Amino acid sequence: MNAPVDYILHLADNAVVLGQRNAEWCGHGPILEEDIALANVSLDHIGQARLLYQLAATRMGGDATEDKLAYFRDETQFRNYTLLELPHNGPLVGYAVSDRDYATTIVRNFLYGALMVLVWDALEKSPDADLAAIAAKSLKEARYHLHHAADWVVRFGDGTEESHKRAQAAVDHLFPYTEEFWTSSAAEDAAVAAGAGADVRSLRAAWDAIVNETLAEATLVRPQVRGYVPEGKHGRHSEHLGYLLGEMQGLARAHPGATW
Amino acid sequence: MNAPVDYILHLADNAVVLGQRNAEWCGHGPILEEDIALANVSLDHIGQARLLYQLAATRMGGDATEDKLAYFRDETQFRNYTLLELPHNGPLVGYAVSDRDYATTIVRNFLYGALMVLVWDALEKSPDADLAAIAAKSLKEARYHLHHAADWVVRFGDGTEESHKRAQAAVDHLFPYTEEFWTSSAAEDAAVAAGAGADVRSLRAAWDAIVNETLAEATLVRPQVRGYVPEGKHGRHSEHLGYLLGEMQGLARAHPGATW
Amino acid sequence: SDQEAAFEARIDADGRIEPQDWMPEAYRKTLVRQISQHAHSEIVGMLPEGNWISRAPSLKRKAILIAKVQDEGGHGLYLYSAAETLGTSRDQMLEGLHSGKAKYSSIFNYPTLNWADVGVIGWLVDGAAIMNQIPLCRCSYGPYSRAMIRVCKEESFHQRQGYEALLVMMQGTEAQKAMVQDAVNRLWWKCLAMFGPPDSDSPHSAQGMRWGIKRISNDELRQKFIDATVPQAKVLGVTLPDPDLKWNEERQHHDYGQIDWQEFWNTVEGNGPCNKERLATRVKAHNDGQWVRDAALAYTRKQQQRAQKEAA
Amino acid sequence: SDQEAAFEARIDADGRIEPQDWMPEAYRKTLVRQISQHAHSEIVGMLPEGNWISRAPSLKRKAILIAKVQDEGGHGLYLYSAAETLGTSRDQMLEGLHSGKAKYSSIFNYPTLNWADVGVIGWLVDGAAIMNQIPLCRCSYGPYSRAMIRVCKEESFHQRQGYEALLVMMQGTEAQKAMVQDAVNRLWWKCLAMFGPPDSDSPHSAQGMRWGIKRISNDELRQKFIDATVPQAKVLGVTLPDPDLKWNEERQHHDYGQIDWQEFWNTVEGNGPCNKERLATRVKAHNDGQWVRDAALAYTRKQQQRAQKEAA
Repeated sequence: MNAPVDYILHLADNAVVLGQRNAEWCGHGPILEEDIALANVSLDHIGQARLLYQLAATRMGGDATEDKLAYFRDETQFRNYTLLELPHNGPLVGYAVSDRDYATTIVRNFLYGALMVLVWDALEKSPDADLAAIAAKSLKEARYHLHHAADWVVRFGDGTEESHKRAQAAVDHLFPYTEEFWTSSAAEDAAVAAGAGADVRSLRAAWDAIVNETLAEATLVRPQVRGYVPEGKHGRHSEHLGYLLGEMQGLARAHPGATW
Repeated sequence: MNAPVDYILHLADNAVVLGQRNAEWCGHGPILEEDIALANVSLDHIGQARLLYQLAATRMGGDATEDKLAYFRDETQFRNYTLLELPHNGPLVGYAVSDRDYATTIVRNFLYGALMVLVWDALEKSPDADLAAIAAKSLKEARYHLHHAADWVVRFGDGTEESHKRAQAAVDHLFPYTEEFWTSSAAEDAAVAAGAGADVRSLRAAWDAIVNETLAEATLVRPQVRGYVPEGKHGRHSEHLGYLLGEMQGLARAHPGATW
Repeated sequence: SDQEAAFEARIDADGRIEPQDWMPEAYRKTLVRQISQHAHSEIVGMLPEGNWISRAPSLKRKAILIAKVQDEGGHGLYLYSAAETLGTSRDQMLEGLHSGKAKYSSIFNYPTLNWADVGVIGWLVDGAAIMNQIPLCRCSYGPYSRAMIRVCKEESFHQRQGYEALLVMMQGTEAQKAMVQDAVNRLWWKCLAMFGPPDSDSPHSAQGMRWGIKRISNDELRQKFIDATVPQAKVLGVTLPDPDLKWNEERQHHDYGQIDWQEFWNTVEGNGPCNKERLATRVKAHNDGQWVRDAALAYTRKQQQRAQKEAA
Repeated sequence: SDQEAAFEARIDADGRIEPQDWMPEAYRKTLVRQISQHAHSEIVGMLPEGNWISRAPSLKRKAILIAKVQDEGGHGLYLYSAAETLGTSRDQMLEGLHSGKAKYSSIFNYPTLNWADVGVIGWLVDGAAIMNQIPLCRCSYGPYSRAMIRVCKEESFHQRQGYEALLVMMQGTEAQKAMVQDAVNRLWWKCLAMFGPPDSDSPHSAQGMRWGIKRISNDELRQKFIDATVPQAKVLGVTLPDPDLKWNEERQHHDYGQIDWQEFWNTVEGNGPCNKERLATRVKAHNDGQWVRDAALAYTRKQQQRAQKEAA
């Protein structure tokens, strides 16, 4: 009845990658209160990742640890949604430097937050008691994340002309990546089959409702999506994850035996 | 009569770090011809670095190789001028993302190029025959680099109002870092004492002449400089080198035994 | 008309059309479209490989890669020049690229995800490009044919370099071998699609053949590429990810599986994994560089004015 | 005046001045300057430590560091609030910071060059800050004193966390120990300078003492810090980089070497290694965030208008 380790790693990788991204605003936020809020969101995600990696490590046994899983797995082993690894700007290749765009950050947190309030809510009832406990804690956090992001989506969409334009551009840029939510992966299928995971596809209507309602209030248009569907949860990522992990893992890997 | 290894490493580190920075423009230049020119400058620097590291490795013996020296030395072991590791933008901390500013790139290449035409010219006459041979080759390249950069400094300074402003800002930002050229380091002193190195301080007047002439033609003002003098060549760098080396060395370090 | 007859006669005699020669509008348009598309491919093609310059695992490979990407810029440069001889400016062509009207090779809309991608691009992508381009060295339009001779020569060099880099990796650690196989798995089918849709669906081919702009059909080139690549893959020790790939004794060619044309068209239409990133990156580089180009222009004008004043 | 007499009497009785109370202009100005400078230090101080968040070597340390930097933002927030009770807006104070008129602690103008810097900032920089700040918990201005009580409590927690992180590293590999020693070597003297110029050169102190804004002299605090730190360094196993540092039996204090005041003033005047980067980064964050703040304001106004319309 326990969720498979690969499924827990998928959840953990999502959390750590988005945690890493959100923390990039630390010291650079548009207003001090947001600097603090984003740090808080990041902290929640890092905390979720720690609990999930710890759970996975325990179940894997051997010499697996939280940090081995976060720091010593390669890009192709990471199972996060591609959406979460994108930098905080519009569509640009990995080595095209660009400023952080807060609209992109907020819209991503919104799209993912809308999913995770549903996922954690489902997992809270999982027969996998360890996972259910993590879900219960994470659900409260996800609700705050969604609330925070949705508030800003509305302010941006219904704020100034510029903020509307930026928010719509971020929505257009990021929406196609949400298609990955609804595709199946072996880890998710196994978790659902074991009765311990959330069937994400069954949450699509609820996600649509949350997203559509906020977009409508924000006077933003939900774009038509077609074409390529990202495959981050299968370990095939964008060009961005390599840079993110290179930075995140570099120091730990330079001192493989060390305790910190 | 040979130059000490530390001195060769200082020259090599300068070349590899600036080569790495200039290559960051590849695919992102302001005009195709400049994209190609910057790649060329970068290629020359990487080529210089290779010859210098090879020379150092031969003299060090043991298992030292060109790539061990470039990829497996830590930040504090790098002996490049701090000037060369700065990103292509104005004064911003390392994790403040910002766009590349071509004026910064060009002014840096100019300030360093003006030094290196003099250094390589002096080293061409070094009794260290291996180093002299590298210097002879590098001198030709440095002359081109200086010519290319100086041309653009003049175009920027005497171009549009915006280009003048950007060029002056880059000059103001970067000039203080050139103070490091004129301080002494153990490696340089030893090289000079051995009669095999260039006494950089003796080149200051000539450097001033080159720089002042071009700045005058560009109608740019040379700023007053005082305060902190960078110590990159002593292994104490800015916050930027860690990021640069992390990216540059990450893949090689992830596969320590591999041949490429 | 006489002009038209002379043009046709030159074409029939396998002669070269030069910029000052009369040519039909459709011929001119087709060439501008094809040459600028090719130039754009070189420029956009700098990005996926450029992605690995900063992380190249040895200085030698870094230098080779920078030189290669620089060559691509050079190809772009002389292809734009060749197209300019047809009366279209580089700015006009760039405007076509940036607005999304002009196309570039769809292969560059896939990400480079590990270092081996660089080698595989050299071996397979450049290999496929050469197959496509060698016939163009005999193209009827003089400047294009001369540009292609130069391009093909350098591309062949790149292809050998790419293959050599992969050979070294395949003699290396398990992780290195896995990288190569992973890159081949991701890129193989995209390379086959580079030859364009099956002959049965290919719209422009007949007229192109007639004008000597296109000389061999898509399917023929694709077959040629596969037949050439299979033994190279064997030497390398990688598996080409196609269970249907096998030698057909009767045809004296390799049979191969179905290409996913829907995915191909998706990407051509702008909805591949990296289309938006590639294009936005080019647009950003161009926009960010506006002040540099303005400065150069302003300075040149000032210099001219000064020269005139002195002369006066 | 009566007001003045009441104020003086309150000060003499070690009572608290509250926002609504009358106070001399000089007192108000001194407080605004000191509190905003302190708030700016918290905000700018987020940058050197923030520099290592993305690279923290374990998730636990990453979480601790994010939480710490977040706390600094929080300190900034309630210090700005305390200063606002004196009639100066946050925007005005930020304008002072961004224009270079207002100062912040010079220690943040030095770079963080290895991971151990994070621990050493906790142990020594926060340690020195606490020494400076504990007397301010009894400061005569109520809102400032209450803010400082909260700040000091959290700073003490950070200091212990920093010290603990260093203890772990000093029990680790040679490379880890070398990092700690390197960080201590770079930061020790800067920390001693944090207490400000010697009492003999310190301009504002007398009046500050009188008003209960400053309660212990620079040199006394510095000595206290050194005496407290030496045994901690011994436990840690690091060498404090001062050959003159030794216990003086007679004074019952540690003697110590000469601080490089010229370097200190250089940095205070804006010419330290990172002054320009720190300030430009804050200015950029502020400017880049303008559209966000504008959006929030515009939205609030729209909401108010809608509410008024409905009410009408």
